[in-house]
Amino acid sequence: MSLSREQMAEIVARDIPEGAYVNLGIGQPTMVADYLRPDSGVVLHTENGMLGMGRPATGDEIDPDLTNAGKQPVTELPGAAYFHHADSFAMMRGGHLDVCIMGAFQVSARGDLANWSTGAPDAIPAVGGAMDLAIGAKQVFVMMSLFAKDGRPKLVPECTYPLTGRGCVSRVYTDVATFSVGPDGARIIETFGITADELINRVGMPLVSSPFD
Amino acid sequence: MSLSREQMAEIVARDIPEGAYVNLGIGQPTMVADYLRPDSGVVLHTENGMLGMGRPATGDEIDPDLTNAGKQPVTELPGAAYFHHADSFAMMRGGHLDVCIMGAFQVSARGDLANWSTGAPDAIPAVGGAMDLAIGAKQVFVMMSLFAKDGRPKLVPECTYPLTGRGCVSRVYTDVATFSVGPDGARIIETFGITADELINRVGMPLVSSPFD
Amino acid sequence: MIFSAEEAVSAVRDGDTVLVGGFGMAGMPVELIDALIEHGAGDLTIVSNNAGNGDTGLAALLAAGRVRKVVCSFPRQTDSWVFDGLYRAGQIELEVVPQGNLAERLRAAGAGIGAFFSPTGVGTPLAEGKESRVIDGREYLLEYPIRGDVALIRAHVADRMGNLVYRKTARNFGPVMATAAAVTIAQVARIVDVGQLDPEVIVTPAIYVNRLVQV
Amino acid sequence: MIFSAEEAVSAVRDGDTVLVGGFGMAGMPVELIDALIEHGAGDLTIVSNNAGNGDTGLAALLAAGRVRKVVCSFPRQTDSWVFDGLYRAGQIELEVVPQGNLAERLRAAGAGIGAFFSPTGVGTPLAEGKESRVIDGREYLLEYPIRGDVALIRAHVADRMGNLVYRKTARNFGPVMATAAAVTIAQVARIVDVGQLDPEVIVTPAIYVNRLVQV
Repeated sequence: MSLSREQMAEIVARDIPEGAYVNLGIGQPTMVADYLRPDSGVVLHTENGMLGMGRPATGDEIDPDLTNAGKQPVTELPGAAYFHHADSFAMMRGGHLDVCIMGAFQVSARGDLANWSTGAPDAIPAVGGAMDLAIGAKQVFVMMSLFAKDGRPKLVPECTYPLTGRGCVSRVYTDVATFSVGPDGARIIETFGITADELINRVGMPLVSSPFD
Repeated sequence: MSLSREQMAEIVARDIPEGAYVNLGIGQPTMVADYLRPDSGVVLHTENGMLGMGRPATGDEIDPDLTNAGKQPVTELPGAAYFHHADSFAMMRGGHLDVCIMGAFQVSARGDLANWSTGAPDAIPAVGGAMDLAIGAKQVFVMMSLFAKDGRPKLVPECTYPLTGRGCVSRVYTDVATFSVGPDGARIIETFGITADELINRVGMPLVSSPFD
Repeated sequence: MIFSAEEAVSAVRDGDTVLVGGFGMAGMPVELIDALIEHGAGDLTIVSNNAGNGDTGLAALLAAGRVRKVVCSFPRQTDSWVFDGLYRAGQIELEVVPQGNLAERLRAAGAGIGAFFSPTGVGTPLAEGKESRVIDGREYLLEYPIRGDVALIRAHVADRMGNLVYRKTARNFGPVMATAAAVTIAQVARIVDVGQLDPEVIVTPAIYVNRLVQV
Repeated sequence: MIFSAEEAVSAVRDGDTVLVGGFGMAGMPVELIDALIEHGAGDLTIVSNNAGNGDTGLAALLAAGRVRKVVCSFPRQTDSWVFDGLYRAGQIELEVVPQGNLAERLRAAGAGIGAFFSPTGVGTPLAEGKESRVIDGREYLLEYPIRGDVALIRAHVADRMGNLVYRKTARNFGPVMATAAAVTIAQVARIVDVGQLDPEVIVTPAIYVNRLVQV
């Protein structure tokens, strides 16, 4: 049985090392926060200028001066620190974040990431911090459904959508399998409700199956 | 009669606009602070990381964590701010200081500055913040005796000592005259105890005399 | 140093590049933008993270036809219909800049850096036309400073000299934009006497601030 | 996170580049340097504003023969006899870097900048061998990042996570060096519980700090 979004978030959370500094991208990746153990020591970075971001703010906690990168109100944890945008992106681009988790339109077997534009001719381009996050963190994890609505795999030999970053993704968490990607190509780490053979067949490109599978 | 160092400092102080942000170089330029009127609103920058530097600290005021660029203990004025070295030099190099006052070995008629090295073959090179100050402030004023101990003028057609900065000086305050320097050459603004003709003769290069002289 | 919003924004002239702080509403200098609309300067280039939301603030400035070009990282939002309409009608120029390059290019302008090799955008469509160079085995793109004629920012508290402190994530672009403009105008919730702010905690020193507006 | 000085500096290995904070004695991590001398690592490159004063601290490290090269802005001081002697005897290398370039090159290392065009040093002997470029009518020199294997800095107060605040002009190089090294070791006067430092006033966030030493 394929994974729910919640189960995917739980699996990603499990793979974040204790004490890591982590940026959770807008959308599905923010769900990972719900599955981080409070004693994990994981510190969340939000690129609008904060380390030590807490859970979403509700009711009286809501403060228009305290939001995440998705502009949603959030809370502050003990040990938090605020800084301006140049310092925040220097932190990211300088390689100080341990893990960044992002959504994607496509990821290539070698770790190219496409998540900012579908390249549609009438689309208004908008990139935000995606390209900085892609190249900045020590490890970039992608969370996505493995297949698009039209059934086409989003893990591909070569991205057809415009790139966000080149060779930057190391791990891809999907609803039916987890993969490592990189210079040696895509490798299946774990499958969910599907055999490795079926997976290879449906993705339609070479995948190395992990010895642990 | 030529000017004392104190008189030179007083004249420089007189030419600093109200409310200016000013960096006073190590040595003789620090004396300028003694002649700034308290109500002038002039704010002193010290490149080790402070705006709003006060007078030298004495007695119990001395705090090893509060020094000027010459590593002498100083005091803090109301409205002061501390910042780190990259921010301090960004402030300087970004052209935000109104005036910087420095000593010099030589200044050329077009405003080249030589004040960091005599080029002696056995000298240990040491530059500190001189090159950053030279190119950073909106205006660089030099304070120096016009003649070296051997009698040679320090205002020259071309610097023979290694440069600190090119075409960066706008005004030169000396014991016997004040000059403007720049793309149009050196011009006498004011003389002290010497006629313009004598001055031109002793400096040994063309000098334009100001109409106000 | 202390002005009304109307007086303060009179520094903006037709054709100016105006840096506008804020990330969403956090740090957005709403009252200064309103005064700028009232002031009437046009043919502006606006540098900001977004291109306006709803019908107020930057969106209202755009709707009033005062903006020739927007330089931002993320113009397309659920409520960016004013920008969307102008863009699709070919009535506004857009330069999309990755958020980190936007911040760093503003910093470069304030810090006197002529240009810098950035790691962001390599291999992407935004690399087109940019000089690239491999340094120590990694590819970079050359990025140039973004300077403003005027910066409009929002801080939390100022002293009468112009020293500023911010509040939480509303700090965002304010401190870098303040360094990158010829004239920086800060709207603040409170102005205190000189000496009332701890010198250790000032984020934007007064040297970067030209005009204060209390709102 | 909290170590003895001896344990902390055991991160330094022979041949490392070590960034050492401080401007004069303000911000100088004296106890960490003493521990480094005790530790015995050699063949070091030291990046610091000066090259040691008197016979203690950096001067003692130099005197112990542990330093191959010094990268600094101002080695020559009235009491820099240890460095002077080694230099004149040809026993130590020196790279003189203008103070602003030193700070900005350290920042570039921490910020992922591949190189940057600096306005400082143009037309001077320190421009020799450097790539120059005219941008917008002004000449600049290309400067590269300075990375450290280890940074030794001194701050004022830390919390147990490693967030740091500094004191007055002792702040100087600490915050930039903390970003530029693989391992940053901070000596502080006091360590407080997490939550005791105001998030608005933290100068070095804990992400940049690997080891704390209370002295």
